[in-house]
Amino acid sequence: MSLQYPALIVVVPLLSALVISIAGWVNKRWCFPITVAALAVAAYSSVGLLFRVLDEGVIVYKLGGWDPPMGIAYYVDHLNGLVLAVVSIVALLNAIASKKSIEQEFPEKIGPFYTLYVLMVTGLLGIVVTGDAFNLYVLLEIAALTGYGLIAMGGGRGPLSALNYLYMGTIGACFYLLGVGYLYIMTGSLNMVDIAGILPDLYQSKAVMAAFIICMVGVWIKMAFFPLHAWLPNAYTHAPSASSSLIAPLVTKVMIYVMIRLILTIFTPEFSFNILAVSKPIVWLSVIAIFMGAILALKERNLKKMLTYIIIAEVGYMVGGAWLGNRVGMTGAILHIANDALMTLCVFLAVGNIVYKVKGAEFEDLQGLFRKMPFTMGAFIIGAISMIGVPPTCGFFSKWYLISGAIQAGHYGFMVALLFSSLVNVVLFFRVFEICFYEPFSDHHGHGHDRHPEPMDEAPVTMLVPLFIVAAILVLVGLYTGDIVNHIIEFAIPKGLV
Amino acid sequence: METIISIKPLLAVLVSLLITPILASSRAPNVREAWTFVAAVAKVLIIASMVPAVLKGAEIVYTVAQVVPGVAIKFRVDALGMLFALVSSSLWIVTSAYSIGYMRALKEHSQTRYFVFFALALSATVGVAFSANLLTLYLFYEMLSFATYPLVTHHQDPEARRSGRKYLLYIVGTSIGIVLPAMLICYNMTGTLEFSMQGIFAGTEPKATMVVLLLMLVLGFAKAAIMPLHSWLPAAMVAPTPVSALLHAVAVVKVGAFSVLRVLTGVFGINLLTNLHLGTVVCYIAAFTVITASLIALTQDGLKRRLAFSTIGQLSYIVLGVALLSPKGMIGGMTHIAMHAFGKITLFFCAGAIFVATGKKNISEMVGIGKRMPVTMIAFFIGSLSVIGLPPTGGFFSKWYLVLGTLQADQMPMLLVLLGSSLLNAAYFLPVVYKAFFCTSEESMFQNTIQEAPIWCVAPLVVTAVGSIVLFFYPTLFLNLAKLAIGG
Amino acid sequence: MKIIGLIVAILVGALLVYAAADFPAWSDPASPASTYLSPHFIEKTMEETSVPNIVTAVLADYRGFDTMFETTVIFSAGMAVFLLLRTFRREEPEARHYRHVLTGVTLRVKEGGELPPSDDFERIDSLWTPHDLIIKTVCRLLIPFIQLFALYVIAHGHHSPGGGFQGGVILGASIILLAISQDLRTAVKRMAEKLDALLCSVGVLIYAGTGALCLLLGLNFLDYSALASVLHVDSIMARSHGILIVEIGVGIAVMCTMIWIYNNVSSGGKYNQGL
Amino acid sequence: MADLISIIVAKYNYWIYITLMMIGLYAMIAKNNLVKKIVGMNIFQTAIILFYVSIGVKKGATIPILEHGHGGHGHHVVHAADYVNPLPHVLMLTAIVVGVATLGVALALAIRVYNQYNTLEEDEILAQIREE
Repeated sequence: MSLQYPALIVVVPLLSALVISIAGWVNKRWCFPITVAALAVAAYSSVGLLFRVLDEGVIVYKLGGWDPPMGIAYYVDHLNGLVLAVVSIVALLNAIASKKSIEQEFPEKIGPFYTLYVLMVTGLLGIVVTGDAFNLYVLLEIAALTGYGLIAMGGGRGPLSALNYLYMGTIGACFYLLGVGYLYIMTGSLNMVDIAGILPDLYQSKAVMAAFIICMVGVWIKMAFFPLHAWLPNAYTHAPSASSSLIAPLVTKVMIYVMIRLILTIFTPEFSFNILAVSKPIVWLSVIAIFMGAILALKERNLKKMLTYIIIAEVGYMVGGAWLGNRVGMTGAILHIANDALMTLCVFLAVGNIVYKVKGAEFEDLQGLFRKMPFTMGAFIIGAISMIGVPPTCGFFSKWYLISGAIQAGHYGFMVALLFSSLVNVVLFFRVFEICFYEPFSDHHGHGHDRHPEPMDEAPVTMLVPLFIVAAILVLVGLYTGDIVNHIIEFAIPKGLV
Repeated sequence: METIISIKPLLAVLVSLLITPILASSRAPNVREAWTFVAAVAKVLIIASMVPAVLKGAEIVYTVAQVVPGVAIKFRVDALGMLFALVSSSLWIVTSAYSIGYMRALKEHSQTRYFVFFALALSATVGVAFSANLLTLYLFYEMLSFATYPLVTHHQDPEARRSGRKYLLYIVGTSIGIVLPAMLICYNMTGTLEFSMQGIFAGTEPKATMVVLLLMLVLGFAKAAIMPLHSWLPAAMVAPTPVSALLHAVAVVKVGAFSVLRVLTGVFGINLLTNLHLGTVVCYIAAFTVITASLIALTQDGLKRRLAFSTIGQLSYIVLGVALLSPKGMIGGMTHIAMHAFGKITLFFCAGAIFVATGKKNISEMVGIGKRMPVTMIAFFIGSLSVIGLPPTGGFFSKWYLVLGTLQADQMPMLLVLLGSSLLNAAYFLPVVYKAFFCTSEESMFQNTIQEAPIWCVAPLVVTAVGSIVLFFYPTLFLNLAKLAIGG
Repeated sequence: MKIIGLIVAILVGALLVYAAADFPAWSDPASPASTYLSPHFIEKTMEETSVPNIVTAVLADYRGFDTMFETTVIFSAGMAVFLLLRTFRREEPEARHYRHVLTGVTLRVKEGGELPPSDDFERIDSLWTPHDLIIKTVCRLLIPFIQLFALYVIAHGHHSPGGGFQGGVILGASIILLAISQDLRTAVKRMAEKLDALLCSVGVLIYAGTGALCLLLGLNFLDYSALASVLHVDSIMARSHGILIVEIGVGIAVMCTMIWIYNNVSSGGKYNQGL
Repeated sequence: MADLISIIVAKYNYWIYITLMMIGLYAMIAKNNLVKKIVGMNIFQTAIILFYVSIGVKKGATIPILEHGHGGHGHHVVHAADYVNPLPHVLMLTAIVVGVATLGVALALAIRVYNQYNTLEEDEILAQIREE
């Protein structure tokens, strides 16, 4: 069966989504177990696949039995092996954690919600696993369409935000499609590896350059790279908890993966970094993205929205790291895809718990939370510390590689931006902690003899356990950074990139 | 040099980390405190069990994980680390006892949280002591910063909030903003961060950037409270007294000084510093801090604040001693970690005991207190002697070596600084003692009845005061460790 | 906003015009797109899949995986529209209106009231307008033929332009036509919501299930030649049949999703009279 | 000049698609009405479809359905030059479906927005949000 892992990763969730949609009409209680089972199989397959890749190198899976470039093929190498594992694990944990909040927020539409949820995961996994440029577009649209639906389920400004996201997302996806069309018209092929083989003769072509730019802009829109970020904060803030904790960790990260795939596989580092002399400006752009993300986060008074601006800064980290044009920076970017997905999941799950209990994420809602929800806040602290970049959590180590890359590339602006953002994250998170910790002030300052603390009111166990698992993973991944880099990422980057 | 691979250093760090869930979940305070003691004693025993090997000149090494090429999360127990770990872990036992007395006497809230984070802070302290490289040290340094935040802000009032902000701004701001980049630049220049006698820059060409790096690393470890990055320490005095005692006289601030020592001896190495004349630069910064802090201390009326400024000055002794780069000076600096710890913790305990018994915080309100709390004030006197550096207390030895060090290094200005600041120390401590005991009955603010703080408060301070005296007669352990640490 | 839009459009347009300089001229037989992969498809399709309509073969076999997700896209859209719009908690108006079909008499039934037991009544909304007789009759006559043609388009996709998507859309349009010419309730009576939704899933399931069946039979996902043993034909014909099966699945899925989306969008998820 | 005209003529398919696409893009950015934006989006997508389909065109070739296809396997030699490129057609079938799907979801969202704010003009909606 392990030969079929690449197909199973995508097919099992797809089939399950269909079954869930049927189950939604028959008996709603079946939806959740099927979801979890499907995602568990996907996670199992993707981890199994990652280990196979570690043993055997690149795995090619021909769909329909057709040889590429005639048919569509999956190429699983170290890069997408890693991302697949992360995506499927994040999706699984979030599915378990958000059971209660889904039941709380839309009891009638559990079936459709889980269907879209699993379809979205299918789309994201498909984007990562595929080796065909056009197939990627189709899956991109699946992930996007389901995402619009999931986001719009949030009340208030949810639909409007989702509609804005839809406009931007469609432009982004269409740009990508157009870029693929340009590549197709110049090479006649749609297979990524095949295109990469044909392109070197065409490196001087204006059309190829345009294809590159259009594809890049397309994925930048999709990943909310500053200044194309405007859709993201509202969309993620007004989404229901279960959606935002799936979408926030994964969508931007998967798009970063697509960008790196474009740089490394389709266009090759030689073209991306040497022939097109755009590395420097793009890194400067990402410096601006980081600064703006950090500054915009500072002015927010809503926890969830604040976190969305941090995501924008984090996107800047990864884009900048990938475009530093050296091996260390690229390592940092790839590592940060995994790390950022996990730590974003951690903080968003924590916020989900808070919203579940407190019914809001405005700063005023957070008062006294350390007393009320100590376990949730404990995990939130670990997530926050990882976002700040404190060892031994994983966020520190990707930052380490990114800064190292910046130093090696002599790009000190990027280094300063990363440090600045870390410091701003300290301010951001400790501002939240202060509210949770000090407020409401009791009448007896100092020695609270007569303090009657609010009773503890924690989220249910099903929400806490996944949260703790994620928090533990953050530390474990941090400690195993060396192994991840040496055994996985080292092989994910072509030898030519030094 | 013999190298032993053993999991003991990791255990020493973990023992207090692992009991935190037990502490957090225990319902009965007595059970909770019992576990604290178990952990504290276990920690000391584990550390003590490594002493013989270290005294033989061996190093105990344990690698947890290889995280970045060339750098691992790794423990290495050497003489200097052992010295520091011994001091901080043994004082934890005493402080735990004192905490019980202090916290219960004042009916403080959130005692469970207090003990949990105290245990965490101790893990981090020992972690710093046993770090084998700059990355591991940074890890535990940061862990200590975050673990102590809830302790500093224990009262959860607006004042605590302000102090907490200042604390974070100075401690975390510098570590992320200054130490992290400096560390990464070092790493990218040399490919390693491992501490060694020659320093990690051994074999590389000296460059101007190294001066910048040195300054970044020395000042960046703001826990050492070298001016101008010192003002978090007086602010942190809003914490409950046991926190100030152990953390802001021993663990946290010594972690800072210890980190600076590691940077000077392990990262740059004595040879490089001598060649580049960088030691002198650090010396002058430290000397400035010593004198200024002592002068400021004179003006403080709050007892804890005076102690805090005294600590700032004393910390720079440590840095100064090592930056002299002469063997005697370095021995002096290193032993000062231990000697000052015993002296200063006694003083803080006394301050706390006074607060528990009388509710007084200011020196001007303590006239005649010796008649009411004689035991406490005698201990205070002993502690003062130790900090001033007079026999029969351990503080004498470290200061003696420091003075010898200045002579050895031929640094007359530093000699003057040391002597001058000793006078200042005497000037800001002895009057307190004098007024406590020798005042006319009209001046006395207290009744003549003896009314000490609870036994849990008094016993620890007696122990540490006696410890200070014992160290005068038996300083060999720490002296030997310090001698080993400088390689001879 | 207008100026920004103009600037962006001009910038992007300029880039595209600039890039077009390197493109091959229109309908150039020597362009890479026409010389690299397409000759293989044109010359080998008949041998490899036994389907004369190359587009169908490429669509459902060579790139069948894309097409499966294409079906999934439309399914996702249907599902998303349903999730977004459908309101189950219908606030019942105080009075319901019924029309006696034979006589055209309208009854107003108060809350809690009961109708006489008869099949001749139809529920109407307060804004009801009578159906136009000509439109109603013509549509009723046309719809069977439309559906017949749709089935032809699906079935004959191997040999002529057509296939599951086209046929599915025509089928869906026939029901939508019913909804437009009369009202949504009539259409929903013919094609109940639940049936429609289930068939959506079933359609995609036929496609994905065929692929999974190939996988279970030991070959790669969607490798229809694995079906040879089940269908008792050679592996080339198995591909041809496999294509037909999935086209049927696509047809069902597309038809139902079109109806589903129309129903939800036209009634705002309330499933009342509709437009 | 003659060169320029010949270039314009030889590649007029590209100019048409670019023009259409920019109209769509402009509408999406500049229009105030949410449904007009959706219309712009459709024009935008359709332009890309046009582009792809025009790639497939080949001079002197017919639709990609083999003649004599009913007889059996490969009795007649098939020349690639006789049929147009089938691949862009396949791809665009997908893109059309995606376009329809996006349109459906967009309209559903627009209905939700309208139900909530009773208007589809963006500036009026934003004004309402600011008032809250």
